[in-house]
Amino acid sequence: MAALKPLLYVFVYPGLLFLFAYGTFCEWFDRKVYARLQNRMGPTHTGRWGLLQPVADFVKLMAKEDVVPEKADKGLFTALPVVGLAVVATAMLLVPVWHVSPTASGFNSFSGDIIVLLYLLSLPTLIFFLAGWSSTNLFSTVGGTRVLTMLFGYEVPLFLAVLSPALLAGSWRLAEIAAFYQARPLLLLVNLPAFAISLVCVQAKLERTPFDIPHAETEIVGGTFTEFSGKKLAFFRLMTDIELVVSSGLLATVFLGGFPGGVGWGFVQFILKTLFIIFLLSLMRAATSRIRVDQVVSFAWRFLAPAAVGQLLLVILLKGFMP
Amino acid sequence: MRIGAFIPELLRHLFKKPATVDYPFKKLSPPEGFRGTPYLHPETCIVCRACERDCPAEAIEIVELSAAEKRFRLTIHNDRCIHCAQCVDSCPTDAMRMDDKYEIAAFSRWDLKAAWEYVRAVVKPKAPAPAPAAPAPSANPPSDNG
Amino acid sequence: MKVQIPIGPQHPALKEPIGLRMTVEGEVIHDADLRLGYNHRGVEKVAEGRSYIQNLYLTERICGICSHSHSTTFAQGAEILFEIVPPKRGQFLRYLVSELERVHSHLLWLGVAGHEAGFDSFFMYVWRDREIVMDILEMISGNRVHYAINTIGGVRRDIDEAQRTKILDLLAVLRARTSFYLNLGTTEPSFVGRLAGVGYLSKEDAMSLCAVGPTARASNVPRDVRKDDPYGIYDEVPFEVCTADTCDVLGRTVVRIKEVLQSYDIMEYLLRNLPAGPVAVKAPRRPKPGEIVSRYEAPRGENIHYIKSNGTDKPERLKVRAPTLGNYAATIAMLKKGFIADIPLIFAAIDPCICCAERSVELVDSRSGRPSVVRWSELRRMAGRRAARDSKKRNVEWPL
Amino acid sequence: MDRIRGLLGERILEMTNPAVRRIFLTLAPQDLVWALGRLKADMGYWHLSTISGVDLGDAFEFLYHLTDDLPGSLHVRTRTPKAEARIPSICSVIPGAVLYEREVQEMFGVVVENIPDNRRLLLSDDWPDGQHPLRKDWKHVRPEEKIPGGKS
Repeated sequence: MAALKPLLYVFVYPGLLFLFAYGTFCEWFDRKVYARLQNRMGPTHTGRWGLLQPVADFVKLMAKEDVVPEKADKGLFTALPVVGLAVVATAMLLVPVWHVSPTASGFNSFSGDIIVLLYLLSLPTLIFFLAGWSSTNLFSTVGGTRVLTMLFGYEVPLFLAVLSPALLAGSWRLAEIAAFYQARPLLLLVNLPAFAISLVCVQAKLERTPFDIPHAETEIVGGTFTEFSGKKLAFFRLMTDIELVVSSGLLATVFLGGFPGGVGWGFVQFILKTLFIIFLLSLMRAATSRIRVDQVVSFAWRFLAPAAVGQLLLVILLKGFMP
Repeated sequence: MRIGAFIPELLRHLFKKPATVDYPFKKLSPPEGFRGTPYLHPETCIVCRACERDCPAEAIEIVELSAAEKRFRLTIHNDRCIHCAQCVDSCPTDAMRMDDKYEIAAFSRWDLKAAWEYVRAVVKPKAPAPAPAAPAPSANPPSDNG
Repeated sequence: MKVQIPIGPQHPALKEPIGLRMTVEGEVIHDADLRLGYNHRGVEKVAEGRSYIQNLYLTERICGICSHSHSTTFAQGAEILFEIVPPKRGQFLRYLVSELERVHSHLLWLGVAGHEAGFDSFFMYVWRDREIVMDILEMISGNRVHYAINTIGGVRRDIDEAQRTKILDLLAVLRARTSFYLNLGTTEPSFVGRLAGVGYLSKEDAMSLCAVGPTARASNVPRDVRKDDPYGIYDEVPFEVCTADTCDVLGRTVVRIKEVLQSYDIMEYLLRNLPAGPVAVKAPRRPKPGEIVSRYEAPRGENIHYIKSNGTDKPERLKVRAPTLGNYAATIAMLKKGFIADIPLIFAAIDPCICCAERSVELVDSRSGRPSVVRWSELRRMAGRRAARDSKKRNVEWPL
Repeated sequence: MDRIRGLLGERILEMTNPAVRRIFLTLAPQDLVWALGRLKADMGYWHLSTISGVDLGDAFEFLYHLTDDLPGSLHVRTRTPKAEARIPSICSVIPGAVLYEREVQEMFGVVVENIPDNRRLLLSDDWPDGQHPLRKDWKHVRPEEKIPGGKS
């Protein structure tokens, strides 16, 4: 039984199976909200309310012809989607869903897992860059460089913003941070600026409008994904969906007090809180226009980074006054 | 400059009825006077060939089947038709009309051709013959009926 | 490292094929070159073999968006050659449709600009409200795109009283929405950040490179054929020429939205003062020999048709200059020193209508002169052969 | 009109005014650049709308449609024999004319002297040399339309 439990974690919950189902659901939710905000319908006909549309897209892409450019680095080109999927799926194991107790640590919850999780979330960016760079297409190359340029903009503010609640809680373990805020919900208000900053940064990390610069279709066609097709593209899309789930799970853990309450209630809380964050991200996507890559970097360093540092200072001061 | 200037408008529409229509399942009806596909009323056609001559797309073809019987065949090549309704305007006897169909795609161009075989009608034009159609019917043979 | 990026002939930023070749260094464009000719239909040659009434529909099909403008330009010219004057009510209706078309074209452009800047919500909302104009046009003329309302000597359809009041009501709705978009387009920071300062075209350049339409007006060149050379009813309708002095894409956006607002004024004037009477006069079949230049302010700029008649029922020569062709030279100037991210916006800012600009020669099959059906497998083999032949000629080598 | 006459003087071959606000002016090809320069500098005719060419049978006629801020437009006409068709480039006066000159060059097969850029504009790269579609003797034969399938 003890050996079975990790396997269950990896394959069923919160591992691959759950992630696939919930990731596609989140994509559906995002698309539907985005469409409704624009007074459109969104997916309607695949499954009830179009719920199966992302799944149908995935299946269709899996069945499509897979083309590898002649000049591309074939090994890298093929490996990247799989590695990317593995990375984000691994990251999900660290998000403290109901199975983690705040006291006992295990293979998926240990001191410092917030840092590991943040690093695992940085990896997809590098994978996108390599994907663009390895496909040798001009548009992909431009997209790849844009990915890296943006990374230098948003990564530091994101780290600072996510670390400030951890600092206040005095722990580097996600489960403990969540437990700390469950005990003192009012302290969550202190972190509201950091929450806003990290929402913007996560939006940039997920490459959604206004930060969808690396695959801005009107400028550089498909950007990093121009040359990807078939199964590889399907994997990349699934990877983006799962990254959306993981990042919103991380934000919900750190800023919204985690998911207490055992199996049932904790699960419901997980769904509600992540959907709330995805709703905010969708709203941001609908309300803005894409900006230029130079504007991203200057925006991040002129506004986001100072704000994140200010938040950190606030937390340190508060911690000094707190008993 | 106002951050999030669009957000109130967006949220206002979140639970409104969508502006789009679930097309193949629900359809909007075209307004009155919609120019759909031309069709012929053979009872009133006097074979003046005004439509054939004025058709910008050369989509109307009139063939005389039998001179003695005054039988004609009028073919509308809907695969070429540009739905301008000039034939309706040119027709002196109101024999050409437009329906309001708008889903007129077909799998083969042959399925789009419509033909009528009929005997020439002897109908007096309602109005005194319209100016463009004034010359004798066969004075201006169509350049080519392609 | 200088890299040549091909934008087109097939590219998501382009709605019609055109070849733009950008030489970029990093994200900055150093040089731009243009290749036309992917969209030929040979309208000018074909027009020589068709009667005037057929040419009316042919000119309408020069462009899909400003279809009315070309047919009106042609009809205006032909009416002078035929020596007829359309009745007042017909003229009012003709220019009512022409202003409706301007509104629809500018709203379309506004949505496309939003889309090119990645502002999809803006795009969706603008196009939703553009449907109102399309519905009005469909109600008046019976079609959404090719209105075919013109005939030589007037218009083909009349509107009744109920339609007139309905259009006035809908115009009020549109006016409110357009003001909202003007406000939104100039206040949303991410959108303004994308538009302001992009695609600079100074007044001197705009003049020497013969820019037309909103592109010129945004560079503070008050050129508008409706004012400079009033045709039809424009000498009696009060309106203003909108200009901006920012010389960038933001200026072009503002000019277009303001023009739309002016168009509402014109349309309300036309509808409120609609005279009674017939809408068309009969035209003879053959015009007098002669020549005429007909000018018209299309949504994108000045349309000019040169018609030469030789006394038969077919024109001797029909020369069409669509506004987009006049703006290409200016576009090249605007693109230089811009960012890659600005290409779609700058290019879209002239509101290019490529099929308008290229209309000269019908291509059957340029290689062999006979139409041929190529099998899919054959096509793949040809593509493979071509790739094998051309792969060494690639001017960008993999740098690592 | 009188101002134009005063400005260009003897070099005007013909000047007509067939419609309201339309002036047609005929000049010899060699006077073109000079005349357009004078018109631009002194009368403000800075905008070239387009160049239209007409095949008259044994000669080509080119019209330069000019406009300015004043109402009306000026159409400068020039003729060149078909056997040796040459017109000067006016890009030195109006830089935006290059596209129209390229178009005229390939459509009529006229040599535009000193044109800054004489590549093809509209015709495809593999279009045969010496074929100029808008000449009257260039006939386009419409291929017979073949519709796949058939009435069975």
